[in-house]
Amino acid sequence: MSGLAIDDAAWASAWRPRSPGDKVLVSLGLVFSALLLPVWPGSVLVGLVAVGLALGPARVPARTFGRAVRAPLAFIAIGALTTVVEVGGGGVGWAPDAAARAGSLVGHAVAGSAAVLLLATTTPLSDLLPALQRLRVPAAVIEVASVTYRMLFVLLTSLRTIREAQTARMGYAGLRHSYRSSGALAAAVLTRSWDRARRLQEGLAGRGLETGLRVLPETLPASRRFEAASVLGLAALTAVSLVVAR
Amino acid sequence: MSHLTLAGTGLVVGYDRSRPVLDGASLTVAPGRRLAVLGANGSGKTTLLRCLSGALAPARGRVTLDGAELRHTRAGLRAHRQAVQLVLQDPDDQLFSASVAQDVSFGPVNLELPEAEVRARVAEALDLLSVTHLAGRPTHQLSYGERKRVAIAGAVAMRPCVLLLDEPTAGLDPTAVGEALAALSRLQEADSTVVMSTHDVDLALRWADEVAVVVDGGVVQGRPDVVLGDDVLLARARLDRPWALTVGARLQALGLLPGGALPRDADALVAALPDSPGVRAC
Amino acid sequence: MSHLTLAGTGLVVGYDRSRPVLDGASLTVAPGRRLAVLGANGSGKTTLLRCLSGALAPARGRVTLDGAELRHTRAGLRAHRQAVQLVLQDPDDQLFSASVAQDVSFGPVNLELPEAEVRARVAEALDLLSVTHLAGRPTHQLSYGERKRVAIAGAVAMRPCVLLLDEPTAGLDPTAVGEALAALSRLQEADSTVVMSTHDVDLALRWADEVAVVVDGGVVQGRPDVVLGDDVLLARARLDRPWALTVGARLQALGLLPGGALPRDADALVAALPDSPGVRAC
Amino acid sequence: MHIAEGFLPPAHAIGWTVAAAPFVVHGARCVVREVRENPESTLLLGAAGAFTFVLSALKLPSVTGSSSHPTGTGLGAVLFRPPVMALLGTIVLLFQALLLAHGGLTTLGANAFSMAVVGPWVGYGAYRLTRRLGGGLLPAVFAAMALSDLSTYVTTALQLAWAHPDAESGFLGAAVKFLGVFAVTQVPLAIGEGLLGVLLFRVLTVNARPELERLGVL
Repeated sequence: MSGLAIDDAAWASAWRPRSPGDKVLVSLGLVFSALLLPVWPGSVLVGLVAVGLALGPARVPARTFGRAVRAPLAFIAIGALTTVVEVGGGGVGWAPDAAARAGSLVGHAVAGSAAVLLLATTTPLSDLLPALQRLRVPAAVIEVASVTYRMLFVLLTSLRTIREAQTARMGYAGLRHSYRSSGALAAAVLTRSWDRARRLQEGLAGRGLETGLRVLPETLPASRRFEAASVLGLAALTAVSLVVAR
Repeated sequence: MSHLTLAGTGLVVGYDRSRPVLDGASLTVAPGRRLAVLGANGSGKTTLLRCLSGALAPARGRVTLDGAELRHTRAGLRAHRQAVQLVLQDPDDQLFSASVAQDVSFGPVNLELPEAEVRARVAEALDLLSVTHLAGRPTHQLSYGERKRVAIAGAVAMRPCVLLLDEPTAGLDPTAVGEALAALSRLQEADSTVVMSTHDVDLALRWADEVAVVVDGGVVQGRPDVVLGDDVLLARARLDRPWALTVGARLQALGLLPGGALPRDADALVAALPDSPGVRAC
Repeated sequence: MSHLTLAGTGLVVGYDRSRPVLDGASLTVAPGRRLAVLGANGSGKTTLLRCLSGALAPARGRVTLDGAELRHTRAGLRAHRQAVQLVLQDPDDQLFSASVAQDVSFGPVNLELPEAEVRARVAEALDLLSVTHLAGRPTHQLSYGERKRVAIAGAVAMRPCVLLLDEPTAGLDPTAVGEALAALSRLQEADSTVVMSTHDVDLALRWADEVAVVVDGGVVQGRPDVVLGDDVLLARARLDRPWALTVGARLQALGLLPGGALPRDADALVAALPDSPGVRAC
Repeated sequence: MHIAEGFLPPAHAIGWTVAAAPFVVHGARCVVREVRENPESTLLLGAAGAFTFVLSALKLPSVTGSSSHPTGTGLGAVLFRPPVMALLGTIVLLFQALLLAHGGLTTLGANAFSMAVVGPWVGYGAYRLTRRLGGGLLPAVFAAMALSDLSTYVTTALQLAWAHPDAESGFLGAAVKFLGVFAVTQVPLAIGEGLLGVLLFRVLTVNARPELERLGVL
């Protein structure tokens, strides 16, 4: 496997054959709902729906999703805590509405992160990048990003293997050695990236690189039913949130 | 795909170094015949293939396709590449796309073919290399052997008359080597001429109709059993004599194998041995 | 360098995937013996070596050095790495310093050895691998075969009791393979136990005192001519039968080779054949 | 340090996107022009993007015990110039959001502003200034990498303070809080990243001279 759990999940997801546009619709709809709707019950509902869709119909492994959700949690916790600690003339203390403010911030952030993850764990980046053309992102930029996507796995493998080789020869025993090894590792991966680019250029020349990196677009047809269900679901979620919040 | 004769004549490459990599190398790729290009690491095998493919312009000498000389102009190279394709040793040097099918489509799309034709060629190439089941898989999840076959499919989708492969079996286990050779046979049946470079003399003897040994900047071309039985040449080329020739020659001298061409692999040799000793000893 | 017995028992790796890579693999590396680990691509050869070297902690099972179990703690790994070194297949993954001598010194310097001792170890390692003449050269200017030998020198400078090599001959031409094998023999004479992984069955038969075939997540260990003559096992492991066993067995049946162990390579086989047919046929 | 999804109020998310957009669009124009002239530079730029992404998987040991990831944008700015880094940095941030769950989509603009715009420009400025003042390559690289990391962190802290001002002491109080909280990890990291740069360039000047010359660094 590639070693990036979210990417592995995206390729294996039951939603992989769905049109990226459809998945962007439901995920971004949820992201905006998480941001705009009142935290109770809006964010809670968004979080539940995102997790439910990912683990249910999209069949993303719960372990992968759980681990991925944990990544931003440290930032969210420290950030929220910092916000509600008050620094005033009287020293440090809790803000008067600490619980509510922290709850709101954590709610929006966790729900939003879960909604982004729904997209990330069901849609490989390489499906998403061509869709950026509709946002008038130039083809050259999309091609650069696509090469980035392909090449990062090659370089990630190099990074891990070289680090393992360094570790075997005690490269990370002690702080000073660790820094020296990290510097050498970064330099090795950087020169490797240049070498890769040069060799890829040679490798592709025979198939006509001079006209750019055009390939046959993959057609993942949109589903009207899926889109209608997404819009209706998002509308219902909004309605419920607004009614309950009032 | 018509059959064309690809040839390099008096190729000189790397003249600014003290010793040129190729120094007057000549090679003829006869249509429909299996040619193995042999040589030690650094002998210039890859350089020779790159010259023949048009990827590298030799300092001197010429590359011809049915007598017509390759010109290193945009149009000249474009025409040449439609007839001759080179597959590099490391598949990661050729796979730039995350999706297998898209990577294979790169060449046909650049030929400005209509979409239906591109799809047909991709499907055909994936089928010839037996990798149709990988079409939807991301490149970075494939094994080394799978990536090698997909890289070959990318070249095959250009429907070349001559397919040049640099070490297509390097790093593959015996079963994967067998699968790769079977795929090359299918390509031949689909009317491509296949040339592979290797330093595995046993494989070359078994597979090739003809071998070309790259040595001291030149090329010695001929029948596998003759060229690979020439110990002086092999020593100069830093290659070993195939075991089948060593053992076969001895068994022939003992009268245990019939005269003429020696068996090329273990199974053929065992099959050619008499049922009991001394039968052919006369 | 004292001789220690390295062993893995009941190793399980990759439990969260549908099929584990290793599923109860056990292997004993006897001191001073040449062990070849055989297996198809993706069979788990490399994973096994990584477990034995301590680079990978198995989900279950244990790795022992003279009976003492390897603990994946800082101190445990430190001690293990001084005794066991793994050389990876791609030399470029191991060469990260500017010059050859600098790269080989990486391990000894990290061991905080005095400078004179570091110098001595570097000189010794370069000498054992016959690459002393390359000491001052930048690593990226070396040929593939040279890079492979320098990468081995880097591990040798750690003075390991057991040296594990992943495919040390892959990608090398016959002469370079010969040089690599000669270097491994010198290491053995310098009291290191050498283990190599390969999928070249002919090489394994020729070189090893003992072979271990990685198949279906387990390991079958034994005498080369016995294990590599087991056609059922070889088919399961996606390996070929060495030609010398196929041809040798037939010649033995014909009475042309003496009974007992079969010759392991072409020269030995030719030498063992009678001067005229039928001599041993009785 | 990336601002997580949902952590910025909508107005701020939009505001920072608008603020970062001109820089990213300018970077995209440079890239489009470059690619039109040399189609193969797509591969070099993609490799640079991949390297920047992979660098964030490099764990830097820190004196405080915790380990952190370098941003790598200072290095990118020295090698590929800030306009290109504005685009590559944004691509990398998008990748980090979708492949690693670091950062977010509505916070992409704010993160791009701090990491792909402020960091590279400050780093590049520090690099040019050090070299003009007669500093050698290595001090200049140290300054570029340490200061681009530091300025990214300061910008992020200020963005957070602006979005979530302290109830009593307002923006300033919040700024002090956020700068203080994240200083624990970010200041050692900035120094660490500077050191990493020096060690990296020491190897590069031997192993990759031609590339550095081509990029105009040597």
